[in-house]
Amino acid sequence: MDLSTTETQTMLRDTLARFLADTYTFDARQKMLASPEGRDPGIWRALSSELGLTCAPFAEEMGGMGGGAIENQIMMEELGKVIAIEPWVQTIVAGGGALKAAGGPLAEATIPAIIAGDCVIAFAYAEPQGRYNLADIGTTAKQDGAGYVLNGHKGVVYAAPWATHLLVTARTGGSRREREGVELFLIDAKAKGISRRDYPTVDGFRASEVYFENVAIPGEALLTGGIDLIEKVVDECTVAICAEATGIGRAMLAQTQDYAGQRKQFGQPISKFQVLQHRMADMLVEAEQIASMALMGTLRLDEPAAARKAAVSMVKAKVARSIKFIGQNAIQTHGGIGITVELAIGHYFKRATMIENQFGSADYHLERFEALTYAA
Amino acid sequence: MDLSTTETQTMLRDTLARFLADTYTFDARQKMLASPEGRDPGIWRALSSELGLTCAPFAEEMGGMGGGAIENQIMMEELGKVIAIEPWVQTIVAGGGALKAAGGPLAEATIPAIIAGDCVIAFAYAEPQGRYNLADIGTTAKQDGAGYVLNGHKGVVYAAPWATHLLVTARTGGSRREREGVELFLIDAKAKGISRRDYPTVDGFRASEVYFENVAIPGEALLTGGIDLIEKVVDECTVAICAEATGIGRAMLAQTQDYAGQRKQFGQPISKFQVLQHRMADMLVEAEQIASMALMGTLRLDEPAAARKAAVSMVKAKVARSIKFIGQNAIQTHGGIGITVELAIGHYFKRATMIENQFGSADYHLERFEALTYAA
Amino acid sequence: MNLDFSAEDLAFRDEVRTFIAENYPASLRGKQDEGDELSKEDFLSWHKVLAKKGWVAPAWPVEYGGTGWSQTQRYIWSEETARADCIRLMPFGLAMVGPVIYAFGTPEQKAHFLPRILSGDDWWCQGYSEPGAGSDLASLRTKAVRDGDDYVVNGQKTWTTMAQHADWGFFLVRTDPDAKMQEGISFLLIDMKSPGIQVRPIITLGGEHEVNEVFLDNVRVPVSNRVYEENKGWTCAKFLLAHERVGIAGVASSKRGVEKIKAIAATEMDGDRSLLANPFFKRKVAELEIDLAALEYTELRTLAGMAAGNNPGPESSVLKIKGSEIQQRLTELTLEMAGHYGAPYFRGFGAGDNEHPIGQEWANRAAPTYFNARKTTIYGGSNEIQRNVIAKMVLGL
Amino acid sequence: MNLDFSAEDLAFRDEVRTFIAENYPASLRGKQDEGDELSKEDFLSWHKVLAKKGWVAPAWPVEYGGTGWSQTQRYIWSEETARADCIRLMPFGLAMVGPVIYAFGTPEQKAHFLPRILSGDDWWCQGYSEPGAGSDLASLRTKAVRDGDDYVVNGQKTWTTMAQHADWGFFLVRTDPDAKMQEGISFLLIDMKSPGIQVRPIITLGGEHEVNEVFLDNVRVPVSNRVYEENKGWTCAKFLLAHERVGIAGVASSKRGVEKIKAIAATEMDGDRSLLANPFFKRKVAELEIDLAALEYTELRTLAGMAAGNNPGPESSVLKIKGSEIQQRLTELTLEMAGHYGAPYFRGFGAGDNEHPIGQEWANRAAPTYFNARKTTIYGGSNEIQRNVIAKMVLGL
Repeated sequence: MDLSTTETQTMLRDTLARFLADTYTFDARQKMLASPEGRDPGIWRALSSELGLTCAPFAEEMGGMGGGAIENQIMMEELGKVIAIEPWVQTIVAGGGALKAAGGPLAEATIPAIIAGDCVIAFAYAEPQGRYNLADIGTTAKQDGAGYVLNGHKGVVYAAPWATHLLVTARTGGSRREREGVELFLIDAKAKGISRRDYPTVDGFRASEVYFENVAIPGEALLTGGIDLIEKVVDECTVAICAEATGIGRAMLAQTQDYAGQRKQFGQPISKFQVLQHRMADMLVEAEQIASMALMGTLRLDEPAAARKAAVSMVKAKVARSIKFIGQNAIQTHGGIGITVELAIGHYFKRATMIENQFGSADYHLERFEALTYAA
Repeated sequence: MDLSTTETQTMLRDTLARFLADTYTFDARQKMLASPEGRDPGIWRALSSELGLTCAPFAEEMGGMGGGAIENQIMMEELGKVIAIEPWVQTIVAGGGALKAAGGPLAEATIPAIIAGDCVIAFAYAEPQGRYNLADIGTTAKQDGAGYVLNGHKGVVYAAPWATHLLVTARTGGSRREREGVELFLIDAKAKGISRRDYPTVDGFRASEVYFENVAIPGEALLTGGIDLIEKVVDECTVAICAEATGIGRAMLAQTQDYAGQRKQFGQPISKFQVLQHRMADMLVEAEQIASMALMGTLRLDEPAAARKAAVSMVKAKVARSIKFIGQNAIQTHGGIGITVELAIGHYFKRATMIENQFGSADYHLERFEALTYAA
Repeated sequence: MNLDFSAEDLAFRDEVRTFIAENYPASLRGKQDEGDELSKEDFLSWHKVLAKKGWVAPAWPVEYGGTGWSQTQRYIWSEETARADCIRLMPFGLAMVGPVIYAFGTPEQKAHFLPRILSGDDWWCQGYSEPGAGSDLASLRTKAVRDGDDYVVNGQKTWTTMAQHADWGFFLVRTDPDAKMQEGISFLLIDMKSPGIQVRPIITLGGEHEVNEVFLDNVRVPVSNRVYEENKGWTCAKFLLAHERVGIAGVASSKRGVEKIKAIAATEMDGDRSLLANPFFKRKVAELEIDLAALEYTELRTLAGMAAGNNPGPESSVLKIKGSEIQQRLTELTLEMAGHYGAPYFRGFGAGDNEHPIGQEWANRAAPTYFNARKTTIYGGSNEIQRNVIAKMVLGL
Repeated sequence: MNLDFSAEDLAFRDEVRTFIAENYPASLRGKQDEGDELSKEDFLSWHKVLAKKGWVAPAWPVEYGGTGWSQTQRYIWSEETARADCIRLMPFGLAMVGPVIYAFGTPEQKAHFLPRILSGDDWWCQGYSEPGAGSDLASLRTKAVRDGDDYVVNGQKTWTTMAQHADWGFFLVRTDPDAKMQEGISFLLIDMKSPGIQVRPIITLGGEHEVNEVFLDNVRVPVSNRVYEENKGWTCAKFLLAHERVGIAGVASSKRGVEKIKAIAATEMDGDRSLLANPFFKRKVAELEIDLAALEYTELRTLAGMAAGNNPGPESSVLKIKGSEIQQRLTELTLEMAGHYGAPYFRGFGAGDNEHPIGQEWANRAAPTYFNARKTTIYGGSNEIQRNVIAKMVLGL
């Protein structure tokens, strides 16, 4: 058992933290959100080609640093602290993770492009009817010669308006909700027959409804592994946003402490009221538990599928509730100003709220944990 | 809509309250519990023949005052305030209620004896395997000529050691958990073939395991109505202990206020700590809601079965949680002294805890409410 | 004690139902069904229907334009309007300044303002909170200095709901700078078109423009627009706060909210079962419904106490606490139902985009509504303040 | 970063398992299985086995009799003892006064007391709390007045666990009546057989005699039995409090508790399904298990920090708060499982009544254990005090 981090990991964290402190101020972020594209593409460029951070979780033979889940955890925690809207989860964790797991020529060609910042990926796994069931897939990929033809509708695809590639789940066979026949494809986002409806999300990202109409894709677009691979990738994404929640939770607590120390009511800073002191103590307890669960998720991602899924579901169920507790109490402690767009805290709360249900709600994960753990 | 009480009802409450204040001091109650019989039978005698309170919920033609559920609510609230161990629920609410509903010669003969205090009833409805399912009955009542022969085992029969009669549920037909075939009987507690294993309960009552071995009972012992009648009677008992919880909850809050005002830490009464002030405010909120739910239960007992059952389950589910909240926080606020036998608060907490699950836990009642209200 | 309606009450209920069915503005209903934002005119359309009928202010004394209904009739009225999903009328005139004026105002103030509140001619806003003094009303700093027959008012108010539409505002201002805490405060009625008043929007998390900052720069207010005695405005404020807390329970509207959630959850699918058939979602709805029943009976008990002549006292804090928590839980459940479709953000979509076929209609505003509802435990005296009130006024701690 | 055990660690684990299997006292196991109360001799039987093996005090420095195990080995030890359902050793000597003596004691004190703690020859109790000063340790009033080479001690202690068995007690006493708060307190080791000491039982809600009042009437204590400097006893107390909080998380034992509940719920029937198949009961167990995992990883992080040279600081309050809440929830679930059979009360049943075939064995003490467990959020610094500590020491509020 060893919970210490390497020097390289510490350096990665410091590099990213310093960069974000300069570039991701509240005002700068608000400006990005309000811009037509909804982000500053220069940031991603800096994270990749300038600072070389995107290479951290990839193998050395692909041009990476040989890292993995721990590096993603470190990066996501820092991105969370500034509620960055960078597509790290979609591009590095989902796209990069799927390619690493599937291997082969597509991985060899794409991973260097990801590291270089040239390839931005959106993860199109959800469908309107499916809620959180990864096998509830109506989008079809019909074999057509050596390739496939895609038809269907993917919902709420984060980062799709920014993406060069789409990581898509589609059904090559089997019926709705059947695990068999669901496959994962990495395709060109500009392929003929793809149309999008773009919109902002409440937490500051851009996302799309993505429609496929007879989209012809090559056979090599298939990342072998089926639903098992998809579940593994989604688990990695889930743990990544739990690490993000660690950063967000701690930042919300720090902002609340700070505000409570300055804000006066009844002649004293509200931080002197015991009820608020205990509330912030409880927020700290929850923030520590988020950190603990993100760590557990990170360390158990390599376990066999059943153990990994049970562990990740424990993590997400707990994190969803803890981040809600922190967010709601941060807002309550701020009072009215907390629900305006004027202070950062409200924007943290919005992202925190979306994390609750992203990649599965607390109830979904509790049910998955129970199904895996308590034999009927 | 009219929520006012009559003068008679106010008088009943005052009479009982005055009597209990004199007789049911903490020391007196402790002495009752420690006595061989575990109670002071003189109290029941006083409630019935001397003060004439037992007649309140019975029809005038039976020698009663023409009252009903509201009178039981009032009495139970006052009994709760002193955590009385009198068999009001078992004798008046269950026994009396079943007889009122069934009517006939047995009712005409028995109700005056109840009113006079000569007949004390224990309600033997639970069985070891059945949890809270009233139809999960293994005890059999086999027709034998004009009468029946009872065989079986009833569990945790409150007040059985004190009872002259037993109100027993038994199966005349059908299989385990089938609603059809479950019937209610009122029998002599001393009938041949009945044996008991007596014990104290954690909340200060006496109870028994009751075993029936070929107990011959007359045909008139049957109170016609089957499972529907049993459910009605149990609902009335459930509402009665929720009224009891009203008294207990308010008493626990008052004791906690009082203690917090006297107990000093860090140089001031602990009632000055805002965290404890807010906790007691929350206890008041819960205590008020118990009172509200007991009222709702009382007023809706006369509705058709489905509506009544849904309402009573709402009431019990809420009361179980609220009384737990009050009890746990009363103890926590008292600190160490709260978990000793030396102060009254601990004894209130024990009774409050037993009320949570008596006549069905919160989960049982939530499930019953849902089944009745949300068509699948 | 019983809960049954008398024959007269039942007839009244039928009359109310028929009236609503026949008179509720169709354009308003349409916008509500679409989930569109409501304009000032939308709010006024229903107000004016009720004003014409004489039903706009059931709680007011008959002499000032009230309906003279019994507590039971008023209970029926709020049940029926919620059941029919009628919008809630803006409370600032009808529920807030109106009662203060008829309780404390001069004959001239009553004669001038009350009819215009009833008719809807005046839209009111409330100038209470100040930056740096949210729940701590007594520490306010907006000053009014006497100058002849006027006060000259300087200061800043915040969280002023719907001030962008307001014709008039009722303001708490400090008239004696040396008095401490609640002393030295006066209650002024201010024409929002007065020179020196500037209204600046505050945008809340869901993108709504509901609240504002109001800047007062040498605003002249005739002394005749002061309600009650100088330096005794706290009396009016306290009167209003206790009344505000009763209505704030929002039982009838939350009941309607539960029904909406049940209706959606019964058709929204979660795999091969409806969401309402998911035992854990169903359990949350059931628990909410039960808590709401407990709140309803607590309100009934409070109303019965008021009918028996008691004022709504600090006990109304219980209604505020539980009522606001329930309102928040309703929005939490709706957001939970929305699943992935809680994320898309619709405000600011082009006008040509009215169909927005992204997810279900009801899901479109689930997240903004959830964010917005966080205010319910903050405003009207935060729930922390309510617990202080219970601790001090009810429990005597 | 990884959680894997090394080959050496795995070999150590096997050694521990084998040792426990071969050496855990059979009579003790029997009484635990029956749910009987344990006597002083029962507690000592396992203590003495471990003392003989040299494993009784893994946390102590090797020079005083510790095992020299790594953090991982100590983690394995606590996992394995919990897994095998070994009783917890009494902490008063081993975990409390022992560390104080080796950290602050004189050479003579170390030489005399430490070996007797390890061997189990001395049973210790803790004289901290006083009537009127529960969590507020600094306000204590028991006085020690110097008289030659002795202190003369007068006062009263309460909540003294297992004092009825104790040979020695460690007491906080006031040696300077004029100093305020934590100043002027000294840490004394007192022979419980000294004249003037009287121990009176306090019976707790489940009928247990675990705690006592201790009256000290002119008890003479040699000055050589004072640990550390006069008036500096608070230093020892603080040292001990922080150490106490780490152990108090009780992760390994709560894990065992969850397993027990799962085993019972899997066989206990709820209608035609097992209780563990009741979705709502299952959910409560799952939530508890998840919270326990979060606590475990929080403890691992704290231990990793300690291994990196940090002292267990105020962060250990997090462990105390969540650990105690989880311990309580375990008893709540057990009582819930017991159903009707939570009510029968068994204490004081005749000796001939050992079979008590009333309900299931495990249900017999469900209610008393639930009542008793309320203490976990009260003792060792109440959870309110822990929140104060976090607010002040960690958050700096």
